[in-house]
Amino acid sequence: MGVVQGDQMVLNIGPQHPSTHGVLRLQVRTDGEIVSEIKPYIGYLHRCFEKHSENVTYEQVIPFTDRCDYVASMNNNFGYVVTMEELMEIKVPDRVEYIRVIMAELNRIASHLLALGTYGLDVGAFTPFLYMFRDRERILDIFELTCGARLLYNYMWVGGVSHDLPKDFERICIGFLDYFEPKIKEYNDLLTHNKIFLERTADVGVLPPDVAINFGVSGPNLRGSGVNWDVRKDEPYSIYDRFEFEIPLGEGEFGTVGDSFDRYWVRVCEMKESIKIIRQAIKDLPDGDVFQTIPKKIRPPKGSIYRRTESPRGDLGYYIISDGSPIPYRVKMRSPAFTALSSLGEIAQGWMLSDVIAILGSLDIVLGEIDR
Amino acid sequence: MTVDTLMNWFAKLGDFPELAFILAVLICAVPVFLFIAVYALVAIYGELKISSFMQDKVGPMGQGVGLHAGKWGLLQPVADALKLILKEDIIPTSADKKLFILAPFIVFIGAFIAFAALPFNQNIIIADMNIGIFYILAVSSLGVIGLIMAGWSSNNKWSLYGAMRSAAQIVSYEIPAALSIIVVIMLTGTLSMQGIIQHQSGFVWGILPNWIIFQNPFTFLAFFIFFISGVAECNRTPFDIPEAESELVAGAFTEYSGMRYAFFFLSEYANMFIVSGIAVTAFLGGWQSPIPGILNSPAWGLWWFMSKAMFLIFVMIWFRWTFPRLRVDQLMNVCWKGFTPIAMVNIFGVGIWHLMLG
Amino acid sequence: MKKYFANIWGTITTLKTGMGITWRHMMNIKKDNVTLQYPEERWPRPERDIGFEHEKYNVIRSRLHVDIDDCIGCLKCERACPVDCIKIDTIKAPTRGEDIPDIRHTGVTENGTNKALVVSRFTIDMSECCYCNLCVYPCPEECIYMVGGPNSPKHPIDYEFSEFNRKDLIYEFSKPLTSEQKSELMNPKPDAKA
Amino acid sequence: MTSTEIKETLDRQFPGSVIENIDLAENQLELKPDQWLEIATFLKNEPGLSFDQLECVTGIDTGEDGPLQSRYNFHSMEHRHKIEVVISLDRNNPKVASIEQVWRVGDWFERETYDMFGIIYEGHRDLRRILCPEDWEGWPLRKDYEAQETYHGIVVPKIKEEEWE
Repeated sequence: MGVVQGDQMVLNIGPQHPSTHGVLRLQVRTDGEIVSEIKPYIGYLHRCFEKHSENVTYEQVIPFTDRCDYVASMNNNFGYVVTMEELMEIKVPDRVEYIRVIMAELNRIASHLLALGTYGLDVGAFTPFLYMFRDRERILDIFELTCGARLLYNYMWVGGVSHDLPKDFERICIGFLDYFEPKIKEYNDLLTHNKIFLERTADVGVLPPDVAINFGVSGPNLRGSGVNWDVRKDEPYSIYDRFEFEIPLGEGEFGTVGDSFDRYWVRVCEMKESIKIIRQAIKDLPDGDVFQTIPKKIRPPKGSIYRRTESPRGDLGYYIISDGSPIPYRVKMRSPAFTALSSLGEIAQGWMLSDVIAILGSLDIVLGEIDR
Repeated sequence: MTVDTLMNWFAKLGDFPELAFILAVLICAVPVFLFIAVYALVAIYGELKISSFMQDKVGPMGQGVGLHAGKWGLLQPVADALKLILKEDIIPTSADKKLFILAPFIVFIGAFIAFAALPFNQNIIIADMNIGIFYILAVSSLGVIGLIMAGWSSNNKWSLYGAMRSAAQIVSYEIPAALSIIVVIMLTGTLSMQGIIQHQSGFVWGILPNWIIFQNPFTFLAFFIFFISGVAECNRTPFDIPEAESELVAGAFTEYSGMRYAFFFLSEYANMFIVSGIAVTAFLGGWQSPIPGILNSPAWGLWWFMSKAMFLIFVMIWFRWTFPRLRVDQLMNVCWKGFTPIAMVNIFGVGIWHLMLG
Repeated sequence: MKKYFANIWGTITTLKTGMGITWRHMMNIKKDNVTLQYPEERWPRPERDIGFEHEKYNVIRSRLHVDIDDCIGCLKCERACPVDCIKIDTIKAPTRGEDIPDIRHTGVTENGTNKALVVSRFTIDMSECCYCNLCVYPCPEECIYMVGGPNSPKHPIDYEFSEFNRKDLIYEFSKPLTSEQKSELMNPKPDAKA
Repeated sequence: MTSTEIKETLDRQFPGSVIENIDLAENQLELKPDQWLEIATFLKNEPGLSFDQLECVTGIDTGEDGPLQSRYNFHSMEHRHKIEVVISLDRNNPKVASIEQVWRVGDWFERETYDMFGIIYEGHRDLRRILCPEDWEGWPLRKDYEAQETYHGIVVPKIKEEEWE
């Protein structure tokens, strides 16, 4: 008499699946509903960003960075131009810095709205998703007003920005913030504090802090595990050291520190902090010419640089090597979602199939950035 | 319009009982089928509109027939139905063909024959059996077999997952539902649907209609347990794990398309109506008017029954567009650790209440 | 036991709050509705008071437009394009800054530059364009720019420029030249030179 | 700790492992590939260094006949200092020890570098291509890379054709 043994089944989630957030394939070994092993397969959206960059000039790389993390294009542009300016030792005017911070933080809100909305969708709540998209549209309207594009902006340039702010930008932006701030409470009532949602997320997919650091997880995912690390605070770039804001950390309010709920909750709190930053930035917005420091020809000196910035998904690093020509020798993008996804196999092991979807959603991956 | 009346009428014409029976059943079946079809269109339209309103949009709209979906999008469900009928019917090569074809019909039959015992008003009930409510509970779980057949025969892992989940779910949630119905049977002392409704005439507590839900606090609880278990039996959010689209693509229906999928769709809505129908009959006074004594003619009875049922269907739709989905084990927890013990205690509670105060 | 009932109570209250929110939204749909019936109603484009004259400069990026009369064929936009969707061919004009009425070529741009080249081909493949706006800035004559939105006199409904055929998305901006005209330009007759 | 101090610590612990290279910036140090795994473990576990986060692994092709480089960016959450390690490898036989088991994030980073540059990380438990298909030929980010003609019968486009038609 042997022990009754269940057969294990190999299940392919994706590449076409409603909740893989793009084209991702998860090879899942399941025992009934329990998942015993997960192997992510990526590369379905590989567009050779790094190879492309070696064949175009420095300013032409910016439209390609847009398309890496298409949900937070402004932050991608920001990271690239900050790195380039450090390499070329350009000091941009204050107005440009303020505009960039406002745009980056607006885009952080937009990106988090998408992340939270799709997370609600992953656990089955449809309506919050549409509410959040409704508000995200308003942010995209602001971007359209500013630079004419809604999704892929190519707004920040090395040494400046492509368009100055429209005349009544401040009024519109403050109007949006006043509209948006109470909405966060509505989302919380509708989704966050919903008992079913708490049951689905609290204590699910716990990512302990040391594992998170070891896996290079960054951004809200890392802070959800309770590690106080935010590039904006700890390695301030641009003018983030001028603003007062807090770094929300996961506290394990309803379960263990580092569970899916904490990662979700950190994002909700970060939206509030972003609102704070935008309000301060709009208050201090100086006058000035935004085009004056844009170099005629971008020809950085020979050398290499690695710089990371805080994108909505985490530490977005650019490794740029210049050989003195107008074409980059090598551009490497260290994408935060890439490392976050690599940890999925570790944290989602032993959970149920439904939890795997919930954990994947809580990591907030964007496949465009993972595959580049 | 009961089968019995028809058979008696046929008996007057001549002595052919078997043929009379078949004819009577057929004559009853056609209107029921038409009713389900029309009701499904209305329910789909309602679902589209209600969900849209809840999500800050207006749903299907149009500026008149021929443009888009007609006035207020009224033609949208018709277009949906047409699309489903005209779509190519795909049977996967590796599917078990016979079971694959059979499954949607079994699911539909399970929902369809349950309509036989639903009392739409004082007269319209196809068969007023003396075990009516028991019959409905029995046949409405027939659909599980069809779902498992669908999941198994599709030869698709997602379908299998969905089928297994839905089987476990439906079988489990039968228990609290049945336990809550026992409360009703205890109070009314009959299994006949019309008998249960007739028991609920008059007043209770002075002002409230004598519906079972208002008779004592335990029956009030029993109604909610029954209704939520019913929602679970219909596989609707927050209990829609069998077809959880973000996890299992479409569960047991993944491989179905066209007409066969339409049958699953139809039976889902039919099931919703049955659950609402039982809840209305057993707890909300069926075709009784909310103000006892007035507006109690058969025509008003139909109106009351339908409006009560439609309200419960609206609540189901409301649930669906508000809540996230439960996980499989949590679903079972809710059933076995939440509903079943409470429903058990409920039976005692109702019994004691009835003895002490009734 | 207490926890058990607290759990049930928490479930009921939080679910009730959620249902209240959807109910409120359903009831206030007239006020809250954010969608428009697309072909009948159009989304009002954001007001873009950016300090320029709207007719001349429009920030919205919907489609590229070239004022071919102003183009001097300097190829700067072609070089700036990261996806190589602009293709320009030029032929040396017989005389710098002189009109050639046969092919409707104007010799002087709006800015007063004398054109040395005839642009025989100026093609933009909008299906490849990535709307990055990089070609707009290097142009010395400001003749290539993005248009769109209701302010645009050139393409009033620009966000709807869908086509049935992919080839229709290849825009040709240069004045059409027959092959004879082309060869005539390339091999100018002696008397034209004089 | 400043990068010079880190350099000195490493030189003390592993004599002769640090290569002087004037081309590199201040926070970069070049190491010999021989003892890399030991050095990496030391970098992580030494309390004074405690580089617990591997930020980035990238490969660089230094040109025609130059070596391939594998570069690592480390960061310490505890001390908030960072260092970049450069390891030059022979172009024809690029092999270096894998640090995948020291920093788990190295798993995918090394796979990516392998995918793009063909640097073989010895000791990596699952060294496969990650972004390109598994049967893709060549190492795309090397400077002498030429794309294959066809892939499963699909023509790999190289230079865009002049005419669209």
